[in-house]
Amino acid sequence: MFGLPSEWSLDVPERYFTLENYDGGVARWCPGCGDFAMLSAVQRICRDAQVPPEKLAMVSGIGCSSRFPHYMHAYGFHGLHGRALPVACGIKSRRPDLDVWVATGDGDCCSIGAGHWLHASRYNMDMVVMVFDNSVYGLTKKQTSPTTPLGFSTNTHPAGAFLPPLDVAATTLGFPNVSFVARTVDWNPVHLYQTLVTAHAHRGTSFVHILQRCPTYSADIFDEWRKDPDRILLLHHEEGVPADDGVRRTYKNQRLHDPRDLAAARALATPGEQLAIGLLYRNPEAPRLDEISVRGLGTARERRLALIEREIDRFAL
Amino acid sequence: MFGLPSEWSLDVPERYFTLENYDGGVARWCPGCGDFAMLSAVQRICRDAQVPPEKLAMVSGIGCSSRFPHYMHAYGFHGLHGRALPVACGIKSRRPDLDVWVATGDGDCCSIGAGHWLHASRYNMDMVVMVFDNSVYGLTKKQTSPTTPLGFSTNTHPAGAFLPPLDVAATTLGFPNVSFVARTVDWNPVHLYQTLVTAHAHRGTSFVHILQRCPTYSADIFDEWRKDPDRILLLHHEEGVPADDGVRRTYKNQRLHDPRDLAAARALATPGEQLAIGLLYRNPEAPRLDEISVRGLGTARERRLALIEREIDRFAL
Amino acid sequence: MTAPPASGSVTEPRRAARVAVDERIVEIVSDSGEGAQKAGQTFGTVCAKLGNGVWTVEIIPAEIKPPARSRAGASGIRVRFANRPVTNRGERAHLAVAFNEQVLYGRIANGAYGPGTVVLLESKWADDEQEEIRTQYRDAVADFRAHGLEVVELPLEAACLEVIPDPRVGKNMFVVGMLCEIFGRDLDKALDEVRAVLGRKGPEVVRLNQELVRRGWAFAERHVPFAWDVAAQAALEPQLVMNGNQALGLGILAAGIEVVAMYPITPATSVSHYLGRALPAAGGFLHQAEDEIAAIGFAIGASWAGKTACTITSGPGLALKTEFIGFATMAEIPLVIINVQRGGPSTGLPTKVEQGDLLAALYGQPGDTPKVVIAPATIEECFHMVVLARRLAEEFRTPVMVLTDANLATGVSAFPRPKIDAAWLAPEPDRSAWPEGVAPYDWDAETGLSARPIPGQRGGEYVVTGLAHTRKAKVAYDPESNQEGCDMRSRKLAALGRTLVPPVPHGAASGDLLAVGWGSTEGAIEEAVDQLRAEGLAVASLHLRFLSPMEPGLAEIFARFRKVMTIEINYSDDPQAPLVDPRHRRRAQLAMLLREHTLVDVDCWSTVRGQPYGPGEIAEVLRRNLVAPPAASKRGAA
Amino acid sequence: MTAPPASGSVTEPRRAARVAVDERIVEIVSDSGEGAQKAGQTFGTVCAKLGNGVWTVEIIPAEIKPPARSRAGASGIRVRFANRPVTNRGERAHLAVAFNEQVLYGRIANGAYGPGTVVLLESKWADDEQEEIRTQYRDAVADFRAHGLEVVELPLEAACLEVIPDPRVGKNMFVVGMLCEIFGRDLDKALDEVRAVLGRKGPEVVRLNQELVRRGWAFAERHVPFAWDVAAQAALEPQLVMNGNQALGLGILAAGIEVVAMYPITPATSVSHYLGRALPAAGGFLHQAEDEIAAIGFAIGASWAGKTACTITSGPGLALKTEFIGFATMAEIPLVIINVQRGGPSTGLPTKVEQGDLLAALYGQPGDTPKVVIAPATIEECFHMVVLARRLAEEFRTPVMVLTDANLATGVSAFPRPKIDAAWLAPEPDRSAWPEGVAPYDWDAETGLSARPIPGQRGGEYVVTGLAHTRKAKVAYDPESNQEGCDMRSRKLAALGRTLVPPVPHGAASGDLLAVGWGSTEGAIEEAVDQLRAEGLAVASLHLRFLSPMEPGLAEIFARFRKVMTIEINYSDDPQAPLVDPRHRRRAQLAMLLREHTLVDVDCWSTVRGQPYGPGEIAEVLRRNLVAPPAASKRGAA
Ligand SMILES: Cc1ncc(C[n+]2csc(CCOP(=O)(O)OP(=O)(O)O)c2C)c(N)n1
Ligand SMILES: Cc1ncc(C[n+]2csc(CCOP(=O)(O)OP(=O)(O)O)c2C)c(N)n1
Ligand code: SF4
Ligand code: SF4
Ligand SMILES: [Mg+2]
Ligand SMILES: [Mg+2]
Repeated sequence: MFGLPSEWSLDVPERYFTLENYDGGVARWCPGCGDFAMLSAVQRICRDAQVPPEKLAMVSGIGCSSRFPHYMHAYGFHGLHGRALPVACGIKSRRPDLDVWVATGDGDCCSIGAGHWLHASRYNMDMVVMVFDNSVYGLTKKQTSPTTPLGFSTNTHPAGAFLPPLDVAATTLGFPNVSFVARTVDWNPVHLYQTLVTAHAHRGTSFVHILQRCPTYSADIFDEWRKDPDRILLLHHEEGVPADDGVRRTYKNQRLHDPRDLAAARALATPGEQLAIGLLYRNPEAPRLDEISVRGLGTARERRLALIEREIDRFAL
Repeated sequence: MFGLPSEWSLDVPERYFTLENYDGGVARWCPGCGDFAMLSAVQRICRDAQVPPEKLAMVSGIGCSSRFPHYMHAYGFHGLHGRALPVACGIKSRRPDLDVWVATGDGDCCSIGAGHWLHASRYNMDMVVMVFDNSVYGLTKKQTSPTTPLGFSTNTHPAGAFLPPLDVAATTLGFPNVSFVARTVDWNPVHLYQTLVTAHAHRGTSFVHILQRCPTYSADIFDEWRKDPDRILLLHHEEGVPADDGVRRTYKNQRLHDPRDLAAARALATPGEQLAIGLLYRNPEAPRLDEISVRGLGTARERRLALIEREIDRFAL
Repeated sequence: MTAPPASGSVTEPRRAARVAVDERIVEIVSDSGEGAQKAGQTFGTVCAKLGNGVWTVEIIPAEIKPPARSRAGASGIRVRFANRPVTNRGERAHLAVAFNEQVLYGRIANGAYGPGTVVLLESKWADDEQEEIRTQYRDAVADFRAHGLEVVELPLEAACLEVIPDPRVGKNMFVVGMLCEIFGRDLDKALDEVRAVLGRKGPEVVRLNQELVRRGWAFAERHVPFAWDVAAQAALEPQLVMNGNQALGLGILAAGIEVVAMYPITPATSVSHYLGRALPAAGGFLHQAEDEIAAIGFAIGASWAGKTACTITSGPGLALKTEFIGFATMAEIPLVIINVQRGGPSTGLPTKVEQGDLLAALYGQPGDTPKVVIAPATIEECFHMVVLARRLAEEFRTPVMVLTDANLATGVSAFPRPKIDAAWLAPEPDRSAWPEGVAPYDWDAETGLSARPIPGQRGGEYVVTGLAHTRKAKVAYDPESNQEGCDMRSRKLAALGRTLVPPVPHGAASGDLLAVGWGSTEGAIEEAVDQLRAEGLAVASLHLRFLSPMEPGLAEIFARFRKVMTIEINYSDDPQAPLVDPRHRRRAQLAMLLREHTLVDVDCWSTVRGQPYGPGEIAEVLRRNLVAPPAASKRGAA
Repeated sequence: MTAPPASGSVTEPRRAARVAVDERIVEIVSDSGEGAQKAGQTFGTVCAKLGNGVWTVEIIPAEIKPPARSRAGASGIRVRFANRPVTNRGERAHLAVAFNEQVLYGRIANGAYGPGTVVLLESKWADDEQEEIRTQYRDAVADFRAHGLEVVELPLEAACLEVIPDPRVGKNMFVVGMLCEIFGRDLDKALDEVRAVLGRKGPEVVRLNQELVRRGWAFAERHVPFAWDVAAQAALEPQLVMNGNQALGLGILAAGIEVVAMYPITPATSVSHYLGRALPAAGGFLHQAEDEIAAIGFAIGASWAGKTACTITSGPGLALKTEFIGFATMAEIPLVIINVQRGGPSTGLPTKVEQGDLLAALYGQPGDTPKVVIAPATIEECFHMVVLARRLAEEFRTPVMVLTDANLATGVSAFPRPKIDAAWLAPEPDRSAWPEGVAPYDWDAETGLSARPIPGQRGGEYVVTGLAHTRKAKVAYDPESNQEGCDMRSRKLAALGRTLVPPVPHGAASGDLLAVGWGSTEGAIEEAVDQLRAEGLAVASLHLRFLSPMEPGLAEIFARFRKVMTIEINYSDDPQAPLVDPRHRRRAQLAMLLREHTLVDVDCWSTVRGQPYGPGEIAEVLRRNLVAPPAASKRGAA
């Protein structure tokens, strides 16, 4: 068609998706909210991978970050606080054709959702889990979250958070059957994009810990990392998150880290003097529950009827 | 009195507790159940420490193991499945005088209770948490638990468990603010006793992973360790679980392990060729929420009334 | 009558002639692990195959391995069989076979036996080496006799010893042989059954057990001084025999449900034990989730993605699912929720029966959550109502709750083999493009119904949410959108309600007393009504299967009776209790619904003893509640 | 009248004389972050201090930072004040001050304004540099006028510019000055209030804001063509002013509750914001748990250990607590559960009002869970009912649920300062030895009451369990133990119920129509009844505070009225809706309870628009529902 050689036309996909095809309308986060960055990164990834919008399942819990699905043109599931992961697993269980993404907050995932967080890691079904960590409860207007820094004042702990924060990436690395953990920051869109691309390419549950700015309730909380890029440690490896020149120029502090090395990943994960970003860990061999859950899918109707009849006959008098 | 020198009589406590004082009646576990071992170990520890029965709070969830409180003469809280830890924290929050013990199963703690498990580690309130790991759901008659070995056949997974098991000790070591993790086995009563004594002495949440035999539903599951004591690695250290000669003779395979070394603890925790027992990790400096929650306790009535009046006055027109 | 046993010579007739009776209730009780349940099931199956109506109920101890010879440790089975269909456990047993005397105490306390019950009791304890046990045994036997039980002491284990070295695990089949002889059942049928049940354990096991059956037969012939005959008529249609939980599991298969997500909880777990094997075998997936919340979340995810799923639970698990049930109602996600009710509140009585979750099913969620709630009354209906539930869930885009109970769960009975209809299977999710311009909640103003886009359908992209939303699934906080959504969801129940037909009373069309029930009590209530009608009383019963929406025509039916009362297994204040009067009485759950619904002064009788009701007990209650005819009552009025 | 403003010279009288009125409703609306709420609170406090009855309600946008000038973004406050006590938001506003025209659209859609409402509108948009904005502004003003609003365009920001460089954050105090002038309030009082509110921000901030107030006063004198007077009479007793959530928090302090465990959820969270500071200050501990289940578990643990605790939540959180509420009821653990109801079902309308959790509170748990449920009707009662709840919880050894709603939570009003009674404080846990021979559940057969051993009490050792148990707290699966436990727990409600006195209707003692309500609607319903009574109609209202046990004497009261109906903010089928008829109508929640309870044909009117009711709207409903007197109705009957 259009005078192209016939072999070429085979390469032309039936539909071509532009960014607009993933646009779900005006996103209603506060001005300057880090969540916008993730939205455009994911839209770009979908466009680049040419995922048809109807094949996307964007799942979330409740929180500012969990508004994410509303701003994508895609199938979306804006569920209950803390419960995004069980829903996402249920979706994936019998719909391997769907591209499942989860948007969850530090409260949603690590506080009320903590049990599911650990178990989703065990199940290791194929999906990308973006943990938007603004270190505070945003939607409910500034309460302490498990990632709130010690001493940071919130409405429930005006005298400062009582306990040291948990680190999302470090904690995930301790979970059973963990197969992919990366960390990135909302304020470096290139690294964010590349990290999510890497996560998306992984088959299994890819946890991405994203430091997300919340100018409204936790402004300046990441200033130590933002204002001093030298305190960021850029992980690189041929199997890791590819870092382009710009990113390498910004983050001069770099370390070669083999993402198969779990012990090293754990040592690197906990932020201290430095904050490591990039791929911390990846194990492509970790067993996946979705490989088991799909068994029997597409069994023909007649065959199913026959199987059911056989089951019933077991109870015949 | 009784002709003793007067200094001596000061040393005679007003009440002396024998094992019988902690006896809550006939324990109704199956013959050969490992739970009996923990019961007598705890009773001995209470006797040795002369804890008045009315100062004991034995908390549990639901499961065979969670029947524990019923068999102790003590205050007991046999609560809801998976929810022992929040209850125990609530008890401890304003009753520092109570000696809180938690008995929980691998399902109770690691499946339905997983979120609380992680957060109890964060809170690090002073209590002993005994995780009775028989690698199966006992009370409900043999379903898969998160610690069930891969391929082990249960009533819900007759063709064998789908996923590799999580290890209780290893997973706990990945939790935020973890302050004490040890492992022991029900079939070595001396090591069991000494491990629990060490846990009891620690101020903070002491997680003790106990391999517990369930002859009814997971018989032989620990045979590899039981039949071949050389596959057990006995951890020792001056700050660790003290091991007496008998234990040292049984478990010839020994390793000096500094319980302050978290990375080494993690490397040792996951069972492979060997199963490490003893104190894996201890951090006496981890912050404790119960040190904060008790603030204001015992404020005199008049002072409290005055404080309340002051608060009310803030709203005066 | 059948051929004499292969072994064992014909002896002197040692008893009166075989007595023909309409029905018999037999129990086998023992310490747990002695195979009493297997024996009862085998004998029950033999009876069912011959064409008796049969109902079996397991007797389950509270502990997993209670100590031997303990009162609370009674483990066993009750088999009620008759010359007509049997729908409930009946009353006192006619015959009990017991492997020790202590377990009988538990059953006597439960009211299972009384004067006239014959007990065939293992006698070896009389000579036990421990004096304590010998004394216990003698005392108990004297005790039982004093209470009117007819105790026949028999050396059962000793008789088995001739065949097997450890009779503890073999005497159960010996008892099957005895029972077959006592009731004149075909010995070959029993031997066939042994082969069917034990076949996979190898020929030697089968041979030994068949030999035990034969020995039991011979033993009974010689030592049991009575014999009964319960006439049977072979069924014309093929029959299935199973318990209610297996029927639910089969219903799930027949409904074409591919995903079941659950967390173990008594007495619902055995559905998943069945499905653990059968669901994958039929091409589906059973997910044992980390907890009940995750289980329903997983099921909702699968449902939303086009594979209408099922979650199964009981009381405490239902409580945990509360939030997600509200979500599924709000977001209009089809879902089948099976709740096998147990004794409550809280952890309560895990293995016992109660019908205490009706109001929680209807009203447990904060806010308005109109959903469909149905309750099977029989084991057969356990099967069919799952099929129905899936279809209602999809048609009405809503969760459907199926309420069964521990009584149905463990009761075993036969019913006609359903002819599986391909139309019962859930259709494959629609993969065609979504029609342009149609909103994701394209509510029909009359019925509230709408079709739903399924992920993968091009052009149907929308975001499902539990927040208030418009037809376009957009979050909306304006006043009208929420009102419209609530209206539309409620309207669906009205639409479904309009399709229902009024239930038909059993018994008198009008009269003095109408007993209303729901769920597993139907058989017992109707049998009670039949008894009273045989006495000439003008009573009837009405059994409800739809609780939400409520079945139509109730007020009209109630109006035909002088008094209406519910019979339920849940809590109500005893009207005689201190401080209780009609104005301050907490009533049984269905009674509350019916009062609100009809404004008729519906009374109730209910208990929370964890026991299924027998017909005699119900008949007694109804008799007590018969209102005196108007003439008499006028005199009584002030 | 007061002294003229310090700055600003006296100008020509520019308006008609000050008009005396009984009440006024004023709104200040703006984009969020412009300080409208602070302005309204300041003005409201000035009025309250003078002795007006005042009720203020926040206007909250759905998003945290909605875009500027958006219709859904209206943020602000309503202040209703009168020459008598005010108990509700009232009807249409008389006066609105708006910082842009777009936010007005949202309020108009909500029915907040109508013909006659005067709008003082920031006029700077007329000259905005963006043409689009200029057009929007002009169109809107024309639109408003066409709909009967009286729009007065005023250069508010421009006037502020004389004092501060960025009027966005200062004009709110300018408006306070304007309002004080319009209503002839004492300027000094306003200046004092500014100092009280802003004092901790330093003298410069105070000075600037006071200057803004003065300028606003002068500006209004010059530019606002009307003035009103709402008479005030200073209260004799000292008064407190606060919102309902603060009142709950203070109640917690005054009840001596030491432990509050919660998880943030709108609209309950602000209670914990208050307690985050105040509870530690009073010597207690606020635990923000990892989720709602852990929160109630923590509270139950503390309660069991002798420190009766409180957990606070709203709809979805209540759902998650279902299992533990059942446990606390079963195990008889005192506990105060505060549920600040929001719009439901599911996530629903988080910031909006609904009374949709009544049935879930009563019946949400599987099995029978008799508990106490009470509902404050006013902000003052929010305080006192927490104190009551703690005492009931301990006396009756049970969870007590306090149901408030988003309307009480954010409404602000004044009430007499309670005199704190030392007896309100929870006593220290008993440390004496437990009396020998007394069972841990030593149920009194008449009342079900029993004292509880507290850990630390020597000799009281027992194991609390959610399983069925005996008086000795021993797990028991026998039939009678469970029945006894259920009886005893239910008996407690009967015992409490017997101590209650019948509620007293407001208005006519008998007549044509009785409106029954509960919770936050009391003020609006009574005001509606007063209106109708002033018109000579025989109507009354009845407001319930105890929902479980139900208040006594209702049937007798209902019998005195020709028609009884509830007014509730929750869902009921519109009787006119398709497919709905009286037999198939899903009714409002209290109406269901009352019908069951009294068998009176209680009707209902309810909506789920997320809005509190105004008295006019209720009066309209009642008028429509007035039953024609018998003579007339006879003619109408078929
Ligand atoms: C069951 C339940 N509990 C509580 C809430 C209230 N709630 C909504 S979002 C949220 C926390 C949000 O914090 P986070 O997950 O970190 O997301 P963020 O808003 O910061 O992106 C809470 C507590 C709820 N909606 N449901
Ligand atoms: C909410 C709830 N869900 C499920 C159950 C049923 N249940 C009781 S114990 C148990 C699991 C027991 O396993 P585990 O914790 O390992 O203890 P064990 O019996 O092996 O000692 C389950 C699923 C319950 N009681 N409550
Ligand atoms: S509150 Fe914070 S996280 Fe939420 S939208 Fe605003 S900036 Fe983003
Ligand atoms: S089932 Fe297993 S864990 Fe439970 S009591 Fe028996 S042996 Fe112990
Ligand atoms: Mg957050
Ligand atoms: Mg276990």
